[in-house]
Amino acid sequence: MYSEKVMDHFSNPRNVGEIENPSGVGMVGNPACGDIMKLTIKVEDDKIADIKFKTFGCGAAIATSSMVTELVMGKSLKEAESITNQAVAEALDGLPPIKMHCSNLAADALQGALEDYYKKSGAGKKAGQS
Amino acid sequence: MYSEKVMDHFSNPRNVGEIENPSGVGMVGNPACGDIMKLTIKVEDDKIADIKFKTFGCGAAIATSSMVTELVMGKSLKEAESITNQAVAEALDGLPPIKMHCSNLAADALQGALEDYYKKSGAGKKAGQS
Amino acid sequence: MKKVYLDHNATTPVHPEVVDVMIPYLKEEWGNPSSIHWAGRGPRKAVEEGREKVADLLNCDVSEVIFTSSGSEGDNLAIKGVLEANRGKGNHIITTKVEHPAVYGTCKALEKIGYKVTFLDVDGDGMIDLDQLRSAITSETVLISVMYANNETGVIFPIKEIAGIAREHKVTFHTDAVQGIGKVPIDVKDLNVDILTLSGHKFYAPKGVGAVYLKRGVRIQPLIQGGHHERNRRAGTENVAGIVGLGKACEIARRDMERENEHLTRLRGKLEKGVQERIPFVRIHGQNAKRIPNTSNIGFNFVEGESILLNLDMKGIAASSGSACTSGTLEPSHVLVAMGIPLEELHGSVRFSLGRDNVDDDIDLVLNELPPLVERLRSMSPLYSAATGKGVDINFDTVCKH
Amino acid sequence: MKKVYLDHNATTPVHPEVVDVMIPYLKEEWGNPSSIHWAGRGPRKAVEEGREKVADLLNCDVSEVIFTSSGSEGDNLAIKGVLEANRGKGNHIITTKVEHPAVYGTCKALEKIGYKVTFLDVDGDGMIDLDQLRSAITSETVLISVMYANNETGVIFPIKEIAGIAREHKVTFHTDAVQGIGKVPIDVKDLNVDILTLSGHKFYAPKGVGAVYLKRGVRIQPLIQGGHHERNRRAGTENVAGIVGLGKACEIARRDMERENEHLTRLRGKLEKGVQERIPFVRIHGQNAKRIPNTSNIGFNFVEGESILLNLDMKGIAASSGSACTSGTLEPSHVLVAMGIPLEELHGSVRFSLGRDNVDDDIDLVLNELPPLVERLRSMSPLYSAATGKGVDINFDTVCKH
Ligand SMILES: Cc1ncc(COP(=O)(O)O)c(C=O)c1O
Ligand SMILES: Cc1ncc(COP(=O)(O)O)c(C=O)c1O
Repeated sequence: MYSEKVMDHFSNPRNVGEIENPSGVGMVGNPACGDIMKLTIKVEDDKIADIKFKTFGCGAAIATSSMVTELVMGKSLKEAESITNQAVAEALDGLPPIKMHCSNLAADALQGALEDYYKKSGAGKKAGQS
Repeated sequence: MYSEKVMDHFSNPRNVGEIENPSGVGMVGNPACGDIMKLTIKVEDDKIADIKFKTFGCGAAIATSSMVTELVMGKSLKEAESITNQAVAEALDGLPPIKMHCSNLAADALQGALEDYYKKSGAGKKAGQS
Repeated sequence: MKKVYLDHNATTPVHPEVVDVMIPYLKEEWGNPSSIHWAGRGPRKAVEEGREKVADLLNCDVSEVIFTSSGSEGDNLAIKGVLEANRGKGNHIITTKVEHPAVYGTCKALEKIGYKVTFLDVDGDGMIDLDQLRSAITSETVLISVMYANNETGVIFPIKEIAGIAREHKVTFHTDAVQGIGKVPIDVKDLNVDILTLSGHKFYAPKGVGAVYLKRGVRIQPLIQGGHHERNRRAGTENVAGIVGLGKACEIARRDMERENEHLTRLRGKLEKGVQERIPFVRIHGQNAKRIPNTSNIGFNFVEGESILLNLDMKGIAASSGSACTSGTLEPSHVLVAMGIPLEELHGSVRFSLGRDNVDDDIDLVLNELPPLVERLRSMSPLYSAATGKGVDINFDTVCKH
Repeated sequence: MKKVYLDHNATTPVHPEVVDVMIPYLKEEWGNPSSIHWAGRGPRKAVEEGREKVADLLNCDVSEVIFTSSGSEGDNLAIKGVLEANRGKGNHIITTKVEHPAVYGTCKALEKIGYKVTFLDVDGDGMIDLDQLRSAITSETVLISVMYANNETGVIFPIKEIAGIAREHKVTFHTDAVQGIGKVPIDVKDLNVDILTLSGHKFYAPKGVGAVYLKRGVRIQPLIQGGHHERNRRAGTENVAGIVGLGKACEIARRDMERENEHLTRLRGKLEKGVQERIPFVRIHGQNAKRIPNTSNIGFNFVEGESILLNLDMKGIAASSGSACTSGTLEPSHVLVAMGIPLEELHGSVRFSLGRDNVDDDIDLVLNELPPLVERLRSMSPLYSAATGKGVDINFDTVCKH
């Protein structure tokens, strides 16, 4: 059902946890699949200095959460903004069709965390606009 | 499907043929099953001195024809009159249910032959009535 | 005693290669294909591989294959499924007078609950008239169902033309190809049919498994509702071993069909020639039509079919009269009736249907056994003596009062 | 790696004795049971012997057994067959909110085309209220369908009482006994049900075969129409090998049931006690109801079921979440929803369903692997940190906007 990459991220998820005093928090959920993701980020010098997730959810939900943290760790906010759910799925060598629209919400959580950061820091909606 | 007795009468049918100048002829048919039976009898001294059949039909039709000739050969007309399709089937150790009401017409042919004989000989409808 | 099986249209032996690939799915890989754990993985893969093999034989996409339990289920799914999906759009079905009971009986039953059904006539060779088909189509017509090849006579219908006519009138077209699949090349894309039914046990797969080709975009309502199996088109835990067997049978059919066809055509020719040479008053039904290569329906005038079959059986030869699937009824074959075969001949028809394991010896046995056997039965038949001038002139009409 | 199969409600291994009796019907006795010649005789006898064994298990007459291809087909036959046979007499069905999709989904689909369906509630233990059932019956009610035992929780329904109520109101009563047959003694005469569905692969017969008990005199319309098989109640060439296997499985069930029951009851007790001792925040669903002895549905709060299953699978342990038959949907289990289980717990439910080959070691493995695995997942769960005071207070309602 799941690709090897999905199973790898599911069994050895990267960056699990919650950052204390995060720069931004993103939280999304989908009751149909029973997935809830919480991402916390630490922003330093317009970069994602740290990112951690906690996820309640199926294999796809946990793997996409893990993957998104790996994808943006150390990246610029601009680069982070460009991450989509689709990109996360591709980085995992794909997801079963039924999971694509359901448990693949990690990028949404990331965008939520970024927005939270911009709001808190009064930095405007987009990194480039500050 | 068929009892051993049926198969015996089917493979070695008794009294096949047509009697020349018969005392009576009986013929019955059922287009649904595709059965036609023709019985010819020779009556002597109120007894069935000879009986022969020709049958176009399935295994049950041929076996019942053969059996009926065996049952009445040499018997009195009165005894012959009492033969029913049911009795023929029983003498064959039974027939498949679906064949009971269809290919089991030999006794009807016999009764037809008897009536034909009575008519021709002016002997009245029943042997006893003559 | 030597056994000769000439009833392959009733069912076929399971091919040894088919049995071999099935057994692991009974013994070791018995999991549920829907299970996400280890036990489900092998079976799931097996089902999808089976689907690929069916799709390869039919030349369609895997998503267009629905597994069923039999040809009858497939026919019912196709017919009732299309009608349900077209509720309110029309209630007229067109089919033929020579369909298998799974189509014919289903349509008869639908008539009873208010559907209108046109049963197309066939001519003496078992062939329909495309003009009659065309003129039968109305704005109410939602389904045309015409079999690929007739199970009793082997006659092949012009499916591509019929599909064209159906398409022209935007009517869904189903073909019951149970007797065609595995015997002749059938390419659903080329034929352009919407729905096609096949049954495993007619071409060396086991009983209990079949499939329906459903062209992408054609809507049907499932017959068996429930779980999400078969993309919501047929609920129920998959018959994995059966599906594996069906897949293998499709693979074998593709591989061997051409060779088998030649082989069967030759043997059937030998049988028909031999019978015609040795036995008077016989007729081969559908002989002038295009036929699948394995089927020969022979009418032996003046004798009844079952009594021929019983005699053949006593010699180890298995054949059938009409459709084995319809034994249990005593009605004369509706197929031969529709072809206008007279009662005397129709009741004496025997279907020989050949298969891959038959050899020349088998046919020789039939040609040796059949003539004396038919002669013996004829000598017992009041119709024969009448017809040959050795008895009174009788026929069904003069005798039957039922 | 040691493999432990705890998903017997999804499907069971085929019993070796069952495989053994089936193989001859693939290899040698492949004939069509309807054929009158030699090839049909063995298969015909085998089908009738299989029927006797099913009848023996159910305590009914052989004429009351109809072979099908699956539990889903049986449920569809029962429900649609009764409705069709009662056309014009009424259009109301009563069933429950916890039926298997083969009943539940079928009834939902029937609702869409105009039937009225009452879905009875269940309480927190998964049990219906007989008074609600009684008051739901109207003059329009033609069918009551209540499952014998629930596939997800194992909860057993009071079928005899329900059958009594149905009889009082002259309503036909069907029970889907797919999860009961083979596990607990079921006597259709004693229960006095009209129709009962069973499926072979749930009790060590192969996939692709099932049966319906139809009480003499109860009228249904066939789902699959065509040939005269199964006394005109189910067309299609019989799955002979499958039927032989089903018969054997019934024979084995009668022989071994009592012993198996004790065995399974003990192992399940050990599992449930062990889990409750070792893992906090768990609940056993339906624990207060009467249950079939093999099934345990455990809710692990704060974690999601699939992620537990994947982890178990990595340790060789096969279990399932809800019904394996319904994977392919992502909806939470309608059974647990109907029981009022809160979302957090319901998404974390796992079904362990035991079978005849399970041993103490299997349960020990689960009891060793499960606690750390649940703990690890909980440590990743934002719900757990919230609930245990180590995070913000979140739940489904505050997060989900979809
Ligand atoms: C209660 C119940 N009914 C019906 C079915 C359907 O059975 P099958 O998969 O044989 O169609 C199942 C199987 O999951 C079941 O558990
Ligand atoms: C043309 C045709 N259609 C349908 C069927 C039914 O197939 P099954 O017996 O697999 O249900 C048959 C088999 O006799 C057939 O010959």
